[in-house]
Amino acid sequence: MASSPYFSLAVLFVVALGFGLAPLGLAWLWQKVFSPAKPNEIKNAIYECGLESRGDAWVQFRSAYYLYAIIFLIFDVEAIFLLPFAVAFTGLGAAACVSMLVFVLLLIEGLAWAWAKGVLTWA
Amino acid sequence: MSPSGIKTEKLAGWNRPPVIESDGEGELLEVAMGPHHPSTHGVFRMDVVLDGERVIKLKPVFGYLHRNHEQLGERQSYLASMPYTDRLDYFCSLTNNWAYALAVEKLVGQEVPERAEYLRVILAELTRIQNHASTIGFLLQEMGASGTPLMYAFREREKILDLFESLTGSRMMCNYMRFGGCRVDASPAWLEATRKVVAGLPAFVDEFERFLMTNEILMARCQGIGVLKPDLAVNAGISGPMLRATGVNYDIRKVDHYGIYDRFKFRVPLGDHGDIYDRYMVRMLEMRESILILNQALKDLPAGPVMDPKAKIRNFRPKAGESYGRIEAPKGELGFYLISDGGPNPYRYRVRPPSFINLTVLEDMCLGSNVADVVLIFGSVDIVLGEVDR
Amino acid sequence: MDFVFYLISAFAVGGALAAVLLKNLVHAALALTIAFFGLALLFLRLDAQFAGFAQILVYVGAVAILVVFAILLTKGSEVPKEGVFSKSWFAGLAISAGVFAVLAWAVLQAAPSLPNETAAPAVTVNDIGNALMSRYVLPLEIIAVLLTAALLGAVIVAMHEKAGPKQSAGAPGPSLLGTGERRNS
Amino acid sequence: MTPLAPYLIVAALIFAIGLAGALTRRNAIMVLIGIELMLNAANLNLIAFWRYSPHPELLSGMMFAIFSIAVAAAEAAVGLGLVISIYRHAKTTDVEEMNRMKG
Amino acid sequence: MAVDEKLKIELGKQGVMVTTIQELYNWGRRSSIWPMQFGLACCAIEMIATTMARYDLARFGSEVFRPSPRQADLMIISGTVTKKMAPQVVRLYNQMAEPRYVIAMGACAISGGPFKQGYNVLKGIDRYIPVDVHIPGCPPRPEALIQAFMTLQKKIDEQHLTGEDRPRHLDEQAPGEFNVPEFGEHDLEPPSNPGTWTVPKIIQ
Amino acid sequence: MKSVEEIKAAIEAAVPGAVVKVILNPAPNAQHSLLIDAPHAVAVAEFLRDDDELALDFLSNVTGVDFLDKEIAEKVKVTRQVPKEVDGVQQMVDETVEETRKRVEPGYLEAVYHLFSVSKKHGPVIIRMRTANRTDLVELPSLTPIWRSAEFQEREVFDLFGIVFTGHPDLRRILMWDEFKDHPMRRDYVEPDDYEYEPTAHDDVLKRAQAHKAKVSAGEVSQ
Amino acid sequence: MLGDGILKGLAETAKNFAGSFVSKERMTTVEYPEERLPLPEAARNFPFLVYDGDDWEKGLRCVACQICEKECPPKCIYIEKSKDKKPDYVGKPQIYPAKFDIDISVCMSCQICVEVCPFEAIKMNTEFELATDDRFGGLLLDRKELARSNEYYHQIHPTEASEVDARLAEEKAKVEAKAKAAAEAAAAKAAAPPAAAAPATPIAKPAAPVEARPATAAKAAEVAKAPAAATAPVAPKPVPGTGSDGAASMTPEDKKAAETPAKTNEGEPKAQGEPKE
Amino acid sequence: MTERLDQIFVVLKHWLLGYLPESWQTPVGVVISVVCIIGLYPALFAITTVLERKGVGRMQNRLGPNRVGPYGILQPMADGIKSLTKEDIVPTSADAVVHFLAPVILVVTVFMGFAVLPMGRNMVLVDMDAGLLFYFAMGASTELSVFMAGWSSRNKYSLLGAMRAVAQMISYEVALLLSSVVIVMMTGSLSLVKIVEAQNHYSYGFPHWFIFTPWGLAAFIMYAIAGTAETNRSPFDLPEGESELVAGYHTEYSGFKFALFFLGEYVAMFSISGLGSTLFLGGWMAPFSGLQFIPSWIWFFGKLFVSMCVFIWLRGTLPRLRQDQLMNFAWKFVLPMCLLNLFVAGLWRFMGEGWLRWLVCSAILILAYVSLGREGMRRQKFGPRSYRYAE
Repeated sequence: MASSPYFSLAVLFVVALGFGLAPLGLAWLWQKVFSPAKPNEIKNAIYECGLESRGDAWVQFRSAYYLYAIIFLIFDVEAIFLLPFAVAFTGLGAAACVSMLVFVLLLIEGLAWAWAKGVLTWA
Repeated sequence: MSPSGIKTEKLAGWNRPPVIESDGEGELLEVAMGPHHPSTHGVFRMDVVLDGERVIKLKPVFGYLHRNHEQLGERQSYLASMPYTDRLDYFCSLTNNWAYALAVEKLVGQEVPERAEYLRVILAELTRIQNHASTIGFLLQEMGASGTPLMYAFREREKILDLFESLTGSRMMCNYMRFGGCRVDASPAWLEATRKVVAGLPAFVDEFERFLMTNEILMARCQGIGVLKPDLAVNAGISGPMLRATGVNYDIRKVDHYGIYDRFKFRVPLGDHGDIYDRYMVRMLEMRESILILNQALKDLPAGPVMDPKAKIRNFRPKAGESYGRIEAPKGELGFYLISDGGPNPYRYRVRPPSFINLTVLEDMCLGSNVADVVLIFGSVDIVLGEVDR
Repeated sequence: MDFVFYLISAFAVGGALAAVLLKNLVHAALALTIAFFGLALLFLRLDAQFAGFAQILVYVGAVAILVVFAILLTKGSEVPKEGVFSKSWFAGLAISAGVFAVLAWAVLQAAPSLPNETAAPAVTVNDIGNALMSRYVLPLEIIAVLLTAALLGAVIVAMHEKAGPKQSAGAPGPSLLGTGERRNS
Repeated sequence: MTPLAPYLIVAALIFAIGLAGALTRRNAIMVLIGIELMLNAANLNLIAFWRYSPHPELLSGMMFAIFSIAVAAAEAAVGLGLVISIYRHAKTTDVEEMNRMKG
Repeated sequence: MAVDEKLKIELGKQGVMVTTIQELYNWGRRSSIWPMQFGLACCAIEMIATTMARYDLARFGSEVFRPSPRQADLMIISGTVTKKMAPQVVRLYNQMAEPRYVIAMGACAISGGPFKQGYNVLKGIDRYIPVDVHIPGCPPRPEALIQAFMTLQKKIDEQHLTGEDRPRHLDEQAPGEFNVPEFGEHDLEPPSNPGTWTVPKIIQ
Repeated sequence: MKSVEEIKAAIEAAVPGAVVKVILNPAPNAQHSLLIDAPHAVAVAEFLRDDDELALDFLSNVTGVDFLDKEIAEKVKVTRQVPKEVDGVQQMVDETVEETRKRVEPGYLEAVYHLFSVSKKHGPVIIRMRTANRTDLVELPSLTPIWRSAEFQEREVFDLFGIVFTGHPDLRRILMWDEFKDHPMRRDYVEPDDYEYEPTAHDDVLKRAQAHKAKVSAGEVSQ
Repeated sequence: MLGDGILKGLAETAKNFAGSFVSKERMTTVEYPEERLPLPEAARNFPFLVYDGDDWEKGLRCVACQICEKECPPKCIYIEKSKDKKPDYVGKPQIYPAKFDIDISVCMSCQICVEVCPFEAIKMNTEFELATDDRFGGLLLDRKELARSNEYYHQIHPTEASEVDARLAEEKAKVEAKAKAAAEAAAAKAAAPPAAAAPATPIAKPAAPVEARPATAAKAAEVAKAPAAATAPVAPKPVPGTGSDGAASMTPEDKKAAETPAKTNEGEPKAQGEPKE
Repeated sequence: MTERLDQIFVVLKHWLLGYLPESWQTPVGVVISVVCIIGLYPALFAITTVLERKGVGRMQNRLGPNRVGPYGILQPMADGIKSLTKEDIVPTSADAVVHFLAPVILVVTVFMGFAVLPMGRNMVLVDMDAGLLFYFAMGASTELSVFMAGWSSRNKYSLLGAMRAVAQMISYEVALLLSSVVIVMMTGSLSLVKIVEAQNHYSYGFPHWFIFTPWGLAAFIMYAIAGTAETNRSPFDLPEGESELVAGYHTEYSGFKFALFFLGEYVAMFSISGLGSTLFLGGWMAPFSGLQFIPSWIWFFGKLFVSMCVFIWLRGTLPRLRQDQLMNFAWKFVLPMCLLNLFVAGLWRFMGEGWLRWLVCSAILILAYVSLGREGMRRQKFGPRSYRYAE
């Protein structure tokens, strides 16, 4: 079990988590022991250039973000297929490569369509 | 007094900022930029309504540095206002001094000795160079260049400030000019130092140009952004490099021939697009012209007194009357309007601040552009809050 | 050994539960990523390394982002006042409980016949690549078509037609800098 | 080494949770989240069956899972796109209200 | 770590542990003063000049001008605080995380300076928030700002971690919030923070 | 460039009914100005801007000026009947007496506009407008529709002097905060009592200091 | 091509980076507390009071004429006149400042006080390291803190100080010549009380009948001669004497101005009733 | 001897483990390696911040920090102590839990990437078959933490900054992935160790790094651009673009939470640089066969150092792009170039050995670069201008 790569990853995860939490804990301890936190209304208000914050920040965003996210998702998924192909690439024949070419071209076509449609233009 | 009950008439359409409509997608976000904001040059504030990242409404808010300059000017003697003018546009105290001195000289018909005129030109042009360099530095800072251009600009500015200090005694608040001349004379050593600094300036401008001019990011961010049309610019009273960047040939040094500017050969660079890049480039080219003027002025500087012996400094009581004197300050037309009732204090003391009036079109330039551009457009106007709010 | 499995399972199931139960949508989405992450760990435990990492890449990296964007786009950060569960929540709960009961029963019934231990398969990415390029080349192309179609479809659906209702900044509203706006402090 | 059954139980549990979420939540995005959970539970089943199958080297279950991930991603993109589109018109993500508006 | 001998002896009474922590704490604080990116008027230009190549405040580790008050330690009030700006300044100060320091740079920030006779000028920011170091000058030279920095560092060095004379931010009883004045019809309300500021009684 | 009188004539020719008065400036620079009447101001301004010869397209400066009510003491000769004993008889007799009469000449607020021409490169032409008094009729027409540069400057004049510019698109306070009630640049503005300890108290500062002290001792203010 | 402008910029920073190790031109930092740039002679920060000789109190050139106080734009100078007199540098009995405060937390370093001073008594200091945490204690400078010797003045502004010294010497010579002439005339007339122009021969005279504080009282013993005027509590015209014969450096305006404030100040309420709260 | 030096850390670890019982050796070995990684990179972070501040200072004609400790090297320690003892502010309206978790998750995900990076010969925590995929899977998770930070603060600047950051990161993530796929195509493995070893030959003393091929160079440039954007560094530092968004997504963070973001950013830089040098610059290989006597880990960290210097250099020089330009650049320049590069790589393999493939591949790439660049400049409508003067 210890020789499994996942064990190393788990240890790394735990230690990294500890690395993140330990100073925060230490800072918390410092606040408890020496430097009392003094939260108050103004301090804990939202910073807005020295003014009182007005209006909620959680507003409805524009769909531009979403469109990019869609294309990103599609390309991410593409990468899932592209990577095994790339690994096997050295041993593959031309036919397999052509089929991958078709795969990629189909997606490029989607990208080109989106480009032409103006999806890739930031609002 | 409340402005209620005032009927608002429909205004001529073309000189109003356009109304930008949201496309209804996403919610509008009202963001205050300033008074404490890293890129508003101090305490300026813009209330911005964003549609996504596009600005669809922008209201400048002033007054966070309103220091009652005009009222102080009316309560104090003519002389006592001179150091206050230093604090108007605190980058260019010497040109402020000059504008005020000019207005008072106009009020009383005071002559200025030739050597003093030359010194004024030298100092004003040095001021212009350091102002333009810093402005460009700040503009680049706002563009996110982590201070390097600003550092180079300030490196040069420090050299010029050293000159100011060794002549006038102070780095920024020079309080140097007087009605009828200048306070102290420049020593030969000072002139020598000035010549040396001026000789080094072209190399600095070259470096600046190499560093920035063809940078693709700079061009992409500045060109075609914040376009100002010449007719609107004139109608809105825009002056200085900002006006010239729209292609309008109006330089008060050439128009009014105040001081002794008609003795020097220099050209007025003009832009054609009126965008940020033009404003930036006009300043860049003006620095070169200023160096030309400096070289000529330093060559021709005559000997003589720097103060008209007949000039009165204290107990100065101009006869009743009024005068408007203006000069081409680095930021635009800087004017002083004085009304004298014969007393020791001006009855009315008014500053025509170029920065303030140049902001009139801020909204027009910003509407419809990206919020990141607002910062740049604002930076390219080149304002100093001390002058905007007075 | 089982301890790890139970830990991961608890992680995944807890994440899923939280994703379904949490009132705040963004919290739910974040809990969802925890569930995805837990599932990915289960994949890893099942020696499906590639699938596990692919799960993290696609779900934690992309789908979760998509979900939170969708939440922000529909102003879903706030907890609605009228409650988050539908009026017929009881029926839904009953149905899903039933489904679970049936499935669990089936599994438990079949449990003795299910394999307990098999040798860990040595599958490399290279094998997956080869399989993909040989046996599964047709599905691959179909997936490409599907993805492209999804791209087109999703973009068309989500894209904003310009003919939407106009909302002018000058329109009367509580704030947004209408004239007469007073805001100094 | 954990036997197959617990995986299946976990998958069933997550599936049921997803189903419950999809059926009880009002928000359309939450419904989609439930569906995603269900699909993932199915994926877990696929992988588990593959792992315990007599011929894992054939990769059937694994490939299915990978394809399933792709399909689920596409589903999420389109589904959420639909939600956004509906929201834009109806200004709501509430499934019940959407139902009402239909009639 | 320029803690003088006397201080060390005094610290000795508090125990070695606390002393070490205190030295480390003070050293950390004094060596890493991040000012807030905050300029008001003329002095702001000299403040910028201080960070520029000639004077280079970075040598003291203080070039990290943070735009957000949350991450800043030092507020350099560089210039005239007008009445219109005062509430914002106080609010920003309130929004800074402890420990926080204030340098009043230049005549205007200390007392209104040349503009103190004006109707819109606050006569010294110490009416509302406690000021650690005052720098006179109009504007002070960059060197003066650096010197003020060193004065502040010295001040930090001498602060005790525990005990009666510990600085304000370590004291639970000391106020952590300062009233933000409101705009009145003629003047700010209130015209000063009574807890922070009293007119000094100077016998002539 | 035309002289002030010529401009006056041109205006009167172009804008019927406009009343224009030349105000001479005794200073050596001889920047005379034109006092125009409020009702025709916009028309006059439009003429000044659009006239081909003047082409005053550039409004440089807008200023408010406050002239206080003036108390004028003048000696008037008054004839009145005074009872007088003339020849032992009480009689009303006309008598001329010199009497000092006080008359209050109402003050006014003035808006001054400095115009230049960018196209013709001449200027300044100064126009001014006056309000009728300082208290109730402090309205002037806004010239913002003609010159955009007046937008902020007129707001400033409104803020500091209290001249209400009718027709201004967005007349709000610009420099002071919105809750502020006074117009601080008016010459009769009373400053708030925000006395600060000053070792240098002089003159009016000292007076204010003393007033403040009195107030504090009376318990009206806290510090 | 896309990117060459960026490369040019990179080259420029690289040049500066490399140059900073070799060239002074490129490494402009002056490490302030250890290294300092010499201040230019004209540099100014806050005013100080010049005194001649060794005793700051005796040697103060200031005669409390209050011109600077009046002309100071931000009004940061506060002067209280003495009620007695002491001889000035030419030996003329003069009023001196019983109190001379400058609030440098207000001062705007404009140098107008120096310009208007007819007595070369106030000059600009170059000292700038004045940061303090004590606003009133540290920044309100009184007479003693303001006083600096003429040598110090020579040190910081050598050229200007020499000019001033020359001017003063000239003036003094003139005054002495005049006094000499007067003395001679007096001697000719004979049996007259010693002339006022003999600073070296102080006549011990009890302090003027004023409620002087200890310092003043102690000093008052030294305050010499001053025939009749010293008895008057406040000199009605402190300036004209000097003003009329110290002509060399003063324009007529200066002289007139030197008179006016003195007059105006007489009418003003005495600033002693300073409110303290 | 060189062998020894090269393996000094490995040998050291085994020597240490030798004192432990058999069953403990593996787990403790893992823990030691992990602790080394997590101790090392924050230390490097500390050094880098000083280097950056001093380096940028030098570019700006000034000295930079030099007072705290000798030559200012203790500066980061002071900053750390200061941050640790600084008050921690959580705004009232913020989402406290998410606000707390965001920096922790960022740090964790950033560190996870190092698991698969070989830092020297035999110096890798896990050599996984799907190593590169793991790396990207972890990289993808950082976006979520940035979003969490911005959203939970409930501050307008934060949220805008976070949305920008996420949009930017997802855009460049695609480019990052696709530019490294080329390398995988050539090496036939996702294992980073194998990728390094695939570059382990020299001809005439020069190494066979992938950067020395047309497709490799193109991929490297695209990788460098995408990597810079992925770590939010100048000129792509918009999310923290303080000129308009104050401090971006960490506006509301104070104390050590902010320091963790700061640390996360730098460690991500190391990680991206490390991966970059592994993929394109031969990882821990020496640049010349004659220099192989120098230990491998020195080469790896040397390459890391050089790439950090480049990051710093860029930061000291360039202004930042605008959001739309940045997105356009990602989708309309970098992504097409990456996709094209896939074909070029395929072509490279099928054209066989010989100079022709060099010529064709380079020609295609240069042509594409120039035309895409031109097209971009034309679309953005910018270019040099000339100016007129009035006398």
